[in-house]
Amino acid sequence: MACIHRVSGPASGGIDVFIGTVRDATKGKEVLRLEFETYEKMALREMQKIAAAAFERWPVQALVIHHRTGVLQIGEVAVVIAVSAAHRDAAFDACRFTINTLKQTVPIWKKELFADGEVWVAAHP
Amino acid sequence: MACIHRVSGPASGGIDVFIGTVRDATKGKEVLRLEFETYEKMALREMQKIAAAAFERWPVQALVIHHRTGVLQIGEVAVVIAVSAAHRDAAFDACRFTINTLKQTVPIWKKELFADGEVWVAAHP
Amino acid sequence: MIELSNMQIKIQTFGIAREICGDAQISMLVPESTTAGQLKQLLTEQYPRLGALASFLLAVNEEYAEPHIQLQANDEIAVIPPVSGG
Amino acid sequence: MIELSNMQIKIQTFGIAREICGDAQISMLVPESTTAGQLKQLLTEQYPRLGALASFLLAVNEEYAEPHIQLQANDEIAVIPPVSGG
Repeated sequence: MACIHRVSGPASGGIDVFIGTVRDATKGKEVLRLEFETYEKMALREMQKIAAAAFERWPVQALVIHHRTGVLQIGEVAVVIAVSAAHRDAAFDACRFTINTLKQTVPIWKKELFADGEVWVAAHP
Repeated sequence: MACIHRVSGPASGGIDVFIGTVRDATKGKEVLRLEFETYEKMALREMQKIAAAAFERWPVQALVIHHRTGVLQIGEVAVVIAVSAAHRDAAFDACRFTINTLKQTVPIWKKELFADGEVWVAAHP
Repeated sequence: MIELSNMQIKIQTFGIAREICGDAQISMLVPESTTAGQLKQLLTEQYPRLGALASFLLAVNEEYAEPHIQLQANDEIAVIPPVSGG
Repeated sequence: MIELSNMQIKIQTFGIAREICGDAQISMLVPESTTAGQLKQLLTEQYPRLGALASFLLAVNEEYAEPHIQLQANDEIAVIPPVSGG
């Protein structure tokens, strides 16, 4: 929730926050926990690019991206994106753009652990 | 932030939270503080209708609407909408629908207080 | 036969409508079978500044009222000036 | 004159690529002026399971590399299997 404080200020009228949590099932199969691996230096650069693109496209005041790594249990917060703007449309659009682009470009890998094995998400067609 | 806890659960994968805060200026004029008045019983009914419509249109798991009333200072949180869903698109869409509809239908009135007077927002064309 | 049948209704007012009407609750004597649309007209005549608003609606029993709705003496009626929450 | 000029490059691997390559960092001897596109081909020949992935990209110095980019011996090179953050 520190992410929310970091984007709020007297000139902001709307803050949109996306919180991605660890779901207990994927395609109907029970997930025990997740593991996130990252190429940290490159991930930060890619996140920086997303933020720069968001600031260029929308009148955004502040944008925070926070992503956990390592082992996460069901229900834990994996990612938080908080965007503040004077008006809510910019906050909504920039927040959604940020999570969508993060999922496409930022080098972070999620492994789902099941009772009978594990799968790197999206690895295979 | 209690709103976020109330919508999160093991089956939710995405939570979108909109936080509306009191801006320090409107149309370039400094705002000292806000005052919200409400027709409480009807406001709750209208909020209930919005939630029902959101649940009907999107696969949403939980939805919380919280709106302050009375006097608010600059930077204070006026409204929080938190929506959880298995997938983020539903959370984003339902959250945005909720705040947009709330602003159109829920009987809450905002008065902006300036150094030289006060204005009921949106009252006049 | 000529029959005059009026009823006393109570009307809650909010926001700028409360300031225009001068009280959070006003009473009006109106003919029985008055509709929401007719009451809106009566209110605008009695409080012309209501007519200068961007819009105003009536709520009956905590629901927005269509103009054709007939009012009852014990209805909970409210003047809803343009809302501005959020 | 015939000249053979090779260079040793180090390649970081992540996620499923790390499991396929068997180590978080592998070394390869490649001709100088090898491009990112050519390295991708060499990697797929040496580790056929990389070719079975939905896709994989190379990063050079922490940026996604276009296929025509020429590699240098001291470049920071990484195999990027399909990302799945968020």
